[in-house]
Amino acid sequence: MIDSAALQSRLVAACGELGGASPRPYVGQGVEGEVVINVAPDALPQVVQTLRREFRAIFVDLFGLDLRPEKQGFRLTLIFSLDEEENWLYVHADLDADAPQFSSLVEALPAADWYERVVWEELGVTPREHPLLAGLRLAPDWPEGVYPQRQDFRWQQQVQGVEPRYFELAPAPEGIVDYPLGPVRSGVVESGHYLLRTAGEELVDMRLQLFYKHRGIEKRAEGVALEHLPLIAERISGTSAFAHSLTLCQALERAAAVDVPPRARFLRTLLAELERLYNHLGFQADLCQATGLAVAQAQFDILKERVLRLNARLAGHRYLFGMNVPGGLSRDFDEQSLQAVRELVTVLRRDMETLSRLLLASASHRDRLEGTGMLKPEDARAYCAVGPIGRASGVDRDLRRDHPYAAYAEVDFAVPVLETGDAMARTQIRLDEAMQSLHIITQILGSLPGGNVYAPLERLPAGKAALGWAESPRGECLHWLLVGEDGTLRRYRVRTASFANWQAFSLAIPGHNILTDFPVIEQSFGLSFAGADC
Amino acid sequence: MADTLDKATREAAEQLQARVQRLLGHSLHIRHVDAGSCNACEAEIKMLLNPYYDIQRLGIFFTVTPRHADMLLVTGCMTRAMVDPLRQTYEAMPDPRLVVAVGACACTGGIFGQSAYTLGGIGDILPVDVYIPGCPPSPLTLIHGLLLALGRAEQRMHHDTRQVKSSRALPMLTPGA
Amino acid sequence: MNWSLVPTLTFWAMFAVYLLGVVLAVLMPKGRAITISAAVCAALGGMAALVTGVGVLSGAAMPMLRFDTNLPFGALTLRVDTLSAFFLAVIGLISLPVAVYSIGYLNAEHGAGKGRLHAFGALFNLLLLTLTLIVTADDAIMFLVAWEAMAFLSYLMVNFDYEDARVIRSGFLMLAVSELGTIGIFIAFLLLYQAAGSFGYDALRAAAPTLSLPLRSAVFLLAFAGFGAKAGILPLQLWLPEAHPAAPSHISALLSAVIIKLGIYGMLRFLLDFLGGAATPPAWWGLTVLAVGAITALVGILYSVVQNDLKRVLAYSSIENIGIILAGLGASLTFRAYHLTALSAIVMIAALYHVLNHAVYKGLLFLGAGSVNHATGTRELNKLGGLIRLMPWTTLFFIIAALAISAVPPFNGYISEWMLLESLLQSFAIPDILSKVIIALSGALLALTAGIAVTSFVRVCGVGFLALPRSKEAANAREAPVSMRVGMGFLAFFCLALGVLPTFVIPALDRVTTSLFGVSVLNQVVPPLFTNHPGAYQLLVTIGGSLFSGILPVNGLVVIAAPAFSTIDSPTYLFLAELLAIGIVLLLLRVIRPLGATRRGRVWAGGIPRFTAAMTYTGMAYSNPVRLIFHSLFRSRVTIEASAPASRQREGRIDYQQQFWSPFERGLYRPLLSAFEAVTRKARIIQSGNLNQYIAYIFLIVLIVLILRAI
Amino acid sequence: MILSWLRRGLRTGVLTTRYPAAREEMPREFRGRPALDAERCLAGQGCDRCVQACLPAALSLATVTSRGVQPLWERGNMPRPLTTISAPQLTLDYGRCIMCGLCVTACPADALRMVGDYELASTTSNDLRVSAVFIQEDGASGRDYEEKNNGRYA
Repeated sequence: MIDSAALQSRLVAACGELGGASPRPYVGQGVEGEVVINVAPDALPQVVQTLRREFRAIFVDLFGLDLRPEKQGFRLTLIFSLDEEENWLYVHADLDADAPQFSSLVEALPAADWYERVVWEELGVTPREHPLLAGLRLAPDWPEGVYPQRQDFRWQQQVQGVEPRYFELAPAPEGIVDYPLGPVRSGVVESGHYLLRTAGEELVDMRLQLFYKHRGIEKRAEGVALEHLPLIAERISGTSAFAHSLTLCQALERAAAVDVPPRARFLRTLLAELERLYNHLGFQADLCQATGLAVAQAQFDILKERVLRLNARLAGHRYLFGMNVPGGLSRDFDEQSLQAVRELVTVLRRDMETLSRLLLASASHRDRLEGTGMLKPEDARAYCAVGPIGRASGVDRDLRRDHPYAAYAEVDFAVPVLETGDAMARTQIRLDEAMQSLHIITQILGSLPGGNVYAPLERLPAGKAALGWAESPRGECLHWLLVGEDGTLRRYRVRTASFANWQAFSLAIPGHNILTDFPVIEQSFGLSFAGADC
Repeated sequence: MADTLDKATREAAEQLQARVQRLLGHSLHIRHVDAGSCNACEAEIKMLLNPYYDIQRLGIFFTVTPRHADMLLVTGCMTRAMVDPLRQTYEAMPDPRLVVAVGACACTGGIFGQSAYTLGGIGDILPVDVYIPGCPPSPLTLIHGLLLALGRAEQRMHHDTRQVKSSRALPMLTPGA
Repeated sequence: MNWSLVPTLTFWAMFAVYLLGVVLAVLMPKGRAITISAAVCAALGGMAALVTGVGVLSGAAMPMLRFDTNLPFGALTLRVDTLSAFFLAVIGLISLPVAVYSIGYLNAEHGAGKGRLHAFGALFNLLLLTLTLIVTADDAIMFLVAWEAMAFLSYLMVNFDYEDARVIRSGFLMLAVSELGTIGIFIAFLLLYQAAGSFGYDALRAAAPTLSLPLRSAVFLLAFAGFGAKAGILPLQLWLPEAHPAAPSHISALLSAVIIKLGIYGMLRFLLDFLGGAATPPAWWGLTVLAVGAITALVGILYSVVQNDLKRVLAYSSIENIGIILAGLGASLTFRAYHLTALSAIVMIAALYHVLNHAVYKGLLFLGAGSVNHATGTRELNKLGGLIRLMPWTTLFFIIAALAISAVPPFNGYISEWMLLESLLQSFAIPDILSKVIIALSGALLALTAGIAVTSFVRVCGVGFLALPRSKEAANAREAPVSMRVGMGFLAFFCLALGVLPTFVIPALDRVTTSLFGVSVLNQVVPPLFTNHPGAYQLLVTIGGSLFSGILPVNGLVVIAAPAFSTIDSPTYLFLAELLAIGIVLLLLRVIRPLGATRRGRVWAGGIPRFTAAMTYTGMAYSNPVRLIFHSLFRSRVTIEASAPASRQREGRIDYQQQFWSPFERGLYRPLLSAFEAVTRKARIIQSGNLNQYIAYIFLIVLIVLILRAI
Repeated sequence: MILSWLRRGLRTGVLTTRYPAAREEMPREFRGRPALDAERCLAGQGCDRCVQACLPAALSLATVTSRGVQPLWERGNMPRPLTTISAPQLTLDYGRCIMCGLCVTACPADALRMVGDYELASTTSNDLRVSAVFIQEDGASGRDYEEKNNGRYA
């Protein structure tokens, strides 16, 4: 790791004439060693450009914080990943308490679009020159001017509904049909609305309307005792529950500067990979359903069910809820359970190899995937796509390797990356990743240290802040939290992998796809609505 | 008087229930709606179709359009934005129709409860016939719940108020503490 | 009174009424009076034409007229033989409702000036007059004069909206192609005249067999191409989809239902009457016509299905139907070449039946399109929709015509297409393998055509009339006035009648083919109720094949499409069965309905707040799969333009365009045109405007002549 | 290719559960539902640790008060019309419960444990509620019990 103080001064020097400066002491002091710069709100676009160009900083999050109780107005925080330095960079912009605003970053950084709309809608901070300031996550009947992310808003507050406002799209050219899909649509799926614009068969364009399921998780967590937080984190996205609770627990552990016992780190890695496994197996099953390969679907579902049953045996829960607690794990596994893991890994390795071989040789399956739903590498980069989707479009990032956590630094694994960006690439990446997961699990089982799985956390003081991260099966997920009084939470910020990837999703639609490709494209992204909507 | 009326209503309701179960008992088509779940309930419902549980062997099928559905299977804590779509789905279903709430969220709101964002369960929006608790309910729980709705399984959970006599003093109880 | 003379009287009356119409249209003082008087005269004339035609076809005396002139080419004669009578009946059948329709249409359409109405009324009657002259002319001069008059008059009629530059261009294109065709027809006549020495049809008919085969073939090709230009065969169809939408709708109806059919009339006159006499035509004539017909049909319907202008859809579909008719004619000629006269006559009956059917339903479709245009001000399919609630009558009539053109029983298109396809299957009777293959292939193409035709008309009805209105204009549409509805209703009635009672029509058609082929096939096509072979048809007789046997003026109600291995059908009984089935369903509904309470709810569209017209299928979207499948044929160009990714995410501005070339435009006419332009540009060097140079040219030519003489 | 898949499918054999014809056992560790052993519960002594540990407030502690009528639990005794009797009542609502097991960890008396039941569905929400009322045999004093559910969902 590069000396962060030196990096800090380089950054301040580079951004100096643009209004960058060292931060003064501030609320939500992060973890030692992280790099922070303070920037004037209007200099943000230039600073962001400089950071991306000269420091290869990768944008991961943007959110606002209501600091009016401290008489500091609002604070906008941008988080960048410095992959080469294995560090995180925070860019702070202090905004006026009465008329909070900043220069929109959308031109410099297209991915900032949704983030800015969230800040605008929920915190009442205006990104100037944003091309379209319309509501994003709040329900259509939510009254304007009620900002839930401000400190004075309570989670259980009554919010009287107003006349619903639905976002009107620009009319399509003559002859184009708007094909509405959802929110209640095919099969057993989550709620979300796609408006497909087709010229009949050809997909010309696609609009997204997500956030039907916005449950206000960030607000829900405020004021909750820290030890209860994993319960909330698990329910951000039930199928990435372990990754989310791990992210949260790691954030709390970093804030408390607690070293988790090695056995807990190793077992966390094991469980995280089991979660990845069942997700990737389920992904293949769903994709086979989309392409009509029923037997293959059943075969992958069988493997998925076996992993889920193993989860139930290990964790007492098929989706690994309740495993992570701040400071470690809630239970240890005996040798018998580990033997069960070992046995399943052997079976999975054999079966997955066979199934992958058969799958890749099935012409009817490949034909539907190849060249379908192309996400170009430049689009993936512009919209900061993460996880398997990013890696299928040439974004060579993986938090497990670039910012190692748990026991990932101690195991050996490869990160598959492809440049093609089509549905086939996304499938291939997940097949490879699942095999890597087995590889990791084998190593963990071979080198599992003994000892405790839990180290108690001391009570965190108010104002402590930390970022936690983990590579969920769908990509990088980040939680940032600020501790409040009495061991409760003051502010919870969740950036899920799906939120980052949904923006890129609609870029994969126009072009050479036809209407019947859509289910395949949707499945090949395998995005979670719950995660994005949270 | 009120008692007899109640009895009559109850009997009518039971007859209706019996008729619904007779009509749908052997082949049931389900439309699922996600009203704000975390996706774990959906994952478990989807697992009902895998070879381990194979719910189709019980004559239960999932259908795409509510126009063909006999049962509405609702998951999630009833977010504000899903109220209208859920109502529309219910309206689009032909009679007789059953509503099943899946998971703690749909039953009562779960950890989300009633808030600015959520209505806390679907009970205020639709008449619920069967509650399936759990977070998420396992596939076997789901099968039990579906069969219960069809009158093909016994209900195991019953309301119960136990009385515990305690002869000990209440050392911890101090008014106003 | 001698019924046999009625046609002669009505024939005279027809001319009188038309001329009266011209006079009245010029003299009437008020706009409304002009329109009504012209329309009434045209309608009466149409009625007279219909009576004349039907009269002759049912065996009355053939009316004749002779004007002796002092001109070198002799007398001008008119004669209504059976072929003429058939076409005269078609003209009458269409012009009658078209005239009635024009009362409401011209009133509502355009606040046109009085002068234009005068001209229009007079021209309309004159045009109808020339049409009747064309089909009744009995000598080449009369024919050519009428033909030219028709071309010019229809040019003027198309130019009703002469303010629009595109209309002028379309009209001019029509005239140009027509003149090109006339040249061919003229030469064809001249070649025959050379041998006959007279322009009278009798003489031409007698002289044709004396010509050598190459000369006869030349006549065949010239006539085929010349009349084909008018009929709209490939690749001379260029004018048709331009002129039809440009003209007022009732003129489009007339163009499509009648005028292009005159091309077919001319071909029949030449190929079957003049050339078809004693000497058998070589097989390649028929095969050529068949192949051109089949390809015309397929290309026509393929272009029809991708058009977004309602009248263009209909215009391309006319090309398709001309193709089908030509395929029938070609098959007939081919069978004749192999001396299968009966089969040849049967195919011809089918083709003639199709001429009649197409005239009726396409006339109705154009009138319906006119109603829609008149009510909404647009013909763009993508802007229509939801008209079934606003214009129920127009919608009903249009759908009847659409069902008819899609060959759905009990409407008329079904019977002729079925007979035609069945007779093409008879190609096994031909000994020559190549002819067999060509006929079979053409049959396959026609079957494909029929399939796409259904697509095309499901699309037009579904997108244009069902769903929700896609524009303000469509949402404010009002039902057409009574006169227009009467005109459409008349044709809709015939769509049904001609489909349900084919056994009443076929005897009349059989008279036409009898005079052309010399044999009657009536008893084969409409068997006298199987009484001849009760053994073979015992079952049919038992289940009611002999119903009504003694009562009807015709053989029976059963049609056998082709002599051997063919299906047997009775559209009449089928219709009764359909009525019965619908009745049973309605009855069942009445019985079942009370069992469950009915609940009316919102449209289910996945739980979205509003279902809007933008979410209903448009014409372009419906036909796009066809375009994608036949991409290599269309070679259409699609441009999708979306703004930069960042802003597209939000605003949703996209641009999508499809560009079609009309068939042969890019492959044939554009290169031809540019080559022609290149040549003329080169030729301009000759024309320098310098007098000395011109003198030099003369000198040069004189020199060349002298040298030639010397040699 | 289809044949390979078919062969694969056929070779897999029958995996399908026999449930509901035959019961299936969940793994020992499976958190089906928390079961309350009211006899061991210390709620009567003022313990509310499980209630504090429960995020969705599936466990709640309330006071039932009986004023002027013969309390249910004293059937057979002589009515004491003018007394007020209060007792703590612990309610466990399975409809709210997320089966996290934190209450089990929190319970000092082992009155709560997770069991592997899975037949949890019910036709009424009331059937998902079990409760225990803790009365004192010498509880005639009738002291009001402080409501201790912390006001969540109240």
